[in-house]
Amino acid sequence: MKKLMNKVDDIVVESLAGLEAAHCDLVKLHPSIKAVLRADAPNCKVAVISGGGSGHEPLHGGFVGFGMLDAACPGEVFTSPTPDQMYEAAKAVQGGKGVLFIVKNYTGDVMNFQMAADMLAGEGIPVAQVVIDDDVAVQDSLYTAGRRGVGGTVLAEKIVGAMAELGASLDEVKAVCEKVNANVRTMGMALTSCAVPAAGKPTFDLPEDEMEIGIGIHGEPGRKRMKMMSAKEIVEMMAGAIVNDLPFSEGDEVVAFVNGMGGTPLIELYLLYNDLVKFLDAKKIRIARKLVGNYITSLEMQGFSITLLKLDSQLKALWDYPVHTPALRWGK
Amino acid sequence: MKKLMNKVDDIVVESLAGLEAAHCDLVKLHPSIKAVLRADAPNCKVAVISGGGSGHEPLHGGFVGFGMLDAACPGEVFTSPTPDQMYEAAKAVQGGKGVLFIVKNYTGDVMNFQMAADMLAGEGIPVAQVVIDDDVAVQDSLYTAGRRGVGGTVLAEKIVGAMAELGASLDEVKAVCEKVNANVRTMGMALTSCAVPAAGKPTFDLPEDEMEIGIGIHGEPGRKRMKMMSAKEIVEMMAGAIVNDLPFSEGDEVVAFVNGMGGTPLIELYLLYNDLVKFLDAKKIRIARKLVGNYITSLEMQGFSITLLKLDSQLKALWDYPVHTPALRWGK
Amino acid sequence: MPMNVEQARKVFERVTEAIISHKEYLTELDSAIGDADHGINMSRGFTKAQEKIKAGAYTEVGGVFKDVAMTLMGSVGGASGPLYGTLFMRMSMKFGTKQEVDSADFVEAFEEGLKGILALGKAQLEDKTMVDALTPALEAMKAAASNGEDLPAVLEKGIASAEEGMKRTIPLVAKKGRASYLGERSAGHQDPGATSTFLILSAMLEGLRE
Amino acid sequence: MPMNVEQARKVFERVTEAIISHKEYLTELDSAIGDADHGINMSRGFTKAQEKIKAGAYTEVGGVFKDVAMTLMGSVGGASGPLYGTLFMRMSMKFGTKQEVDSADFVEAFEEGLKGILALGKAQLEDKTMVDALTPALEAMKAAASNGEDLPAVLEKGIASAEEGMKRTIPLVAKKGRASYLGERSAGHQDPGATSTFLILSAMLEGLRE
Ligand SMILES: Nc1ncnc2c1ncn2[C@@H]1O[C@H](COP(=O)(O)OP(=O)(O)O)[C@@H](O)[C@H]1O
Ligand SMILES: Nc1ncnc2c1ncn2[C@@H]1O[C@H](COP(=O)(O)OP(=O)(O)O)[C@@H](O)[C@H]1O
Ligand SMILES: [Mg+2]
Ligand SMILES: [Mg+2]
Ligand SMILES: [Mg+2]
Ligand SMILES: [Mg+2]
Repeated sequence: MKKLMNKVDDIVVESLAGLEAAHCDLVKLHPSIKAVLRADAPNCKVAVISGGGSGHEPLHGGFVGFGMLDAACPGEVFTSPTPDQMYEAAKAVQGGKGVLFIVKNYTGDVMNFQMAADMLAGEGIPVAQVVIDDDVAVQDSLYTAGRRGVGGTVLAEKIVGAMAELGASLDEVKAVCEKVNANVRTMGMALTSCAVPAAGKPTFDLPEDEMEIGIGIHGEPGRKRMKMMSAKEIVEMMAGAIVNDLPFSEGDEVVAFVNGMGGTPLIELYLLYNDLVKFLDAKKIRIARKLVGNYITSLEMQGFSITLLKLDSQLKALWDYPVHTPALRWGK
Repeated sequence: MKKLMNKVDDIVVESLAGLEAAHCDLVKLHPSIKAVLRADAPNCKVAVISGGGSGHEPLHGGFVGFGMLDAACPGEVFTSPTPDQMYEAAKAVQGGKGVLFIVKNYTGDVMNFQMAADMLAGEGIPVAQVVIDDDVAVQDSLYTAGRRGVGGTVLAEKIVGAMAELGASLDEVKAVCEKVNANVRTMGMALTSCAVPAAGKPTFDLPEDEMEIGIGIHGEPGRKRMKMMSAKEIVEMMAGAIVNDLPFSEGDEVVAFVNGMGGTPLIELYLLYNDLVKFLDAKKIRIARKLVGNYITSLEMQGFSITLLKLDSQLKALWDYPVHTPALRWGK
Repeated sequence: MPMNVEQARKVFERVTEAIISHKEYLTELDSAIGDADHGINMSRGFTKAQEKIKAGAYTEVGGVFKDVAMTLMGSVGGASGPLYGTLFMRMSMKFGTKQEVDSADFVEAFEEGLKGILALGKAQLEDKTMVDALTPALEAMKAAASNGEDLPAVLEKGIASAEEGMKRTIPLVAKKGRASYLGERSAGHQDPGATSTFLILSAMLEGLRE
Repeated sequence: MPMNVEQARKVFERVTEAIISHKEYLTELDSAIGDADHGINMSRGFTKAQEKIKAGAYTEVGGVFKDVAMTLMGSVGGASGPLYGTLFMRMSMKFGTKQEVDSADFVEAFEEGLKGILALGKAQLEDKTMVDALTPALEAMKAAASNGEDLPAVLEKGIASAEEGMKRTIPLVAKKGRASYLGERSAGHQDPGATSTFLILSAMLEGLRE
């Protein structure tokens, strides 16, 4: 394992310092805890806060700014942040209209955010939470941890951030987040493993001719291992599972999001997008909006995920609303 | 070697089709040759055209659009495009004010662009060329192929594109491009090799504890192989070589560009940017503008490059000018 | 032989050493069915907790447990941080102002702690989590304590049962935590959290016996 | 024995086969000191050229060479595309409207072609490029042709000298092309372009002899 780093324990803080230095017009770091805050917070709007393990950059810190997040709380690599981070970040950016936590569905994240929410509620700050669980690779069940939160989180943060920017109430902002979560589905795969810096070696080995299907974003093994296939076959398998799950049907308008896992070159992502367009064309599902690039990653893992979000006019308008963050920018 | 692809010979065209599908508001493909054209071309302005081997995405196709390129001509992976591509692309987008070719200094690119320029000149279309050669890793000499064109190309395309958008003449646009080239320096390194799809395996092997310093963007071996060092040491070595070369001095204002080679996660790029900020602070060189991300890549190679461009007020204004392309966007 | 403040400090010193020396092992287990960080998380947390209690002045056993709990919650992250944090926090609360705790106190507190873990994580027995080590450990300790055995003897029983519980996680298909995403593929691997539970209890006994 | 249109077609058929069967080898050489595509580029170009001339109807040898040249320029890319394109284009121009070319015609044309390569690429001898195989090949062929030897015999001499020239590139430090970026590290590797030159000449002779 080779990493461009200094001391392994300092990766997250040094990277955050770089993010702040590069984007000081948009973000600032919290003075005492690990959190990326919007430079012009607090605003008199609902504060939208997310967070989770590091190693998924630009998620979440790269999405702090106008029209998206007010704060992001990064944990260690692939490790949920601790409650004090969300608590302090919320106190720093909330402007009296309440706080929405966007939480990816992992046991650790859910528990740590819950603790922070309890702490804030104890001080009379209104807090709502939405747990994103869009991963169709995981069988859903009341008796398990449920589905993971993956690519849909990026779309949720964009849309919910716009809703908050427009001055909506905490209930309204929460409702839009739930609507996104109800209408978004994702599936991912990997060609290679990533290596957690502190672990010092790849999390799993994958033979030259195999791939992991149904991978998450933490270098955790996927649901099954298969022989390599063509891009077209992979896209059909993954998009097929997504479309059947919601289900998406003829005439639906969607955001099509092809996301790289960090180590996949853009030439491949656009090639995959091309196969996705063909697949959705055949199903008469219309791509009304798109996103192609590395937005929710697993360190240097090679692989990708497909996310589809069913749009209505409200979600479309919120998607188009201006956004200005280190990693996502339009209309401004 | 695992790639997300269908037939190896179709990678470039399928990826271009994906780019067009994703960004049809900005770009369109040429009907008969491999070229990415600005959707609203021709315009009554100087046409700025670049091109080169594929595998460096988003360069160049991702930079076609308002305020940057009018056309990009992609060759096969790491192989210069052929003269007919530049010839046809120029004919399709030029609006009578002439054509500027921005050429990276590689023997193949230089010869193929030259042939296209001759063909266009033969038809009375004014053509100028600027060869970018910003790589300080390569010793310059009249008797060799000279320095390579690398990261500086991205900055040149941005700035020159703005100049053309403002309605400058071909001579003026060319002069700005030459000014950028005269004031920009780059150095790169790699942790891993990439694999040319048609070759089917990594171009070189690099032991677990070594890195290649002075790497180009084609998976070609670098100038020397060294034992791994810390990010700080690597940044100091590379930025030191850059600063001494121009030289950059106390009080200079620069664009600082930390570029990933395709397989380097953003968490590392921001960490490297943090080390670069410290290095330049100590030298009292002021970062007036910045760019951090994967902009000129070598397929899935892990590694990065540092580019510094000395700014004056003209270049700064051109840098800030709005740009709207698939991969670079601000102010619009 | 009850446990006093000094012994509680010793107990966590040994626990920290055990976690640090098993850092790679726990991470390895987490690589197979999780995200390769359990050893890293636990080491980070206990190293911090150790610094904290080394510097602290305590008059009550609960004070030591509370500082450990707070530090774990504030530095481990992940699933294990809040869970172990809750265990020790609930234990500290149950210990109240006691300057010494005997085997009955300990078991009572441990039961409270486990209740906290169950409330927070909602895992059931055989979901392939730390609960599969904690639950049998509690049962065994309860029985021993009600027979009037002293704390070391009680812990010894708990450790033996925790070890069995830990090993019984191997064939299980995970229902909670990250391993659950693997479905059937999670079978055949020992749960990292159940393993750290066993290590913690073992190290506690070591610390007590010094 | 001069070369007519049919033989010219055969010649390029053999050249195409030789390039395709050495695709991996040439790419391998280019991996060491370049960007691992020389075999790929050349195969792509000659495969296309082969399709073109197979379908074409020619009355002049120069017509075959011209179509090869145009196809290489329009499909190879990289450094080798324009260079080999220029070689065959200049040769075709020199052949003019000849329906057959003898050894003197061939050598004269080859000299023109090499001049074109030198003008375009500006390489000198010992810069570690295809020029290091082309130049000695030309010298040897010139000598043989002026002795009145026929085309196969002339080519045979050219091939032997090209091979020597190709091998002499091994210790050289590259001054032109991508390998020059390696500086001293380029020494110890055979130049891919010099190697393809040797392969092309060898295959030409094969085609002629059929
Ligand atoms: N809901 C739960 N209830 C009890 N224990 C759990 C639960 N979810 C996970 N665990 C335990 O946590 C361990 C994983 O801890 P760790 O790797 O530190 O956190 P994460 O899974 O967030 O990376 C698992 O091995 C399991 O024993
Ligand atoms: N300036 C030059 N003059 C003559 N031959 C050259 C020159 N530059 C490169 N070559 C030849 O081209 C070969 C490389 O061709 P190829 O790999 O197809 O192109 P590229 O270097 O653009 O990838 C080199 O091995 C060398 O023989
Ligand atoms: Mg974790
Ligand atoms: Mg090439
Ligand atoms: Mg874990
Ligand atoms: Mg090459």
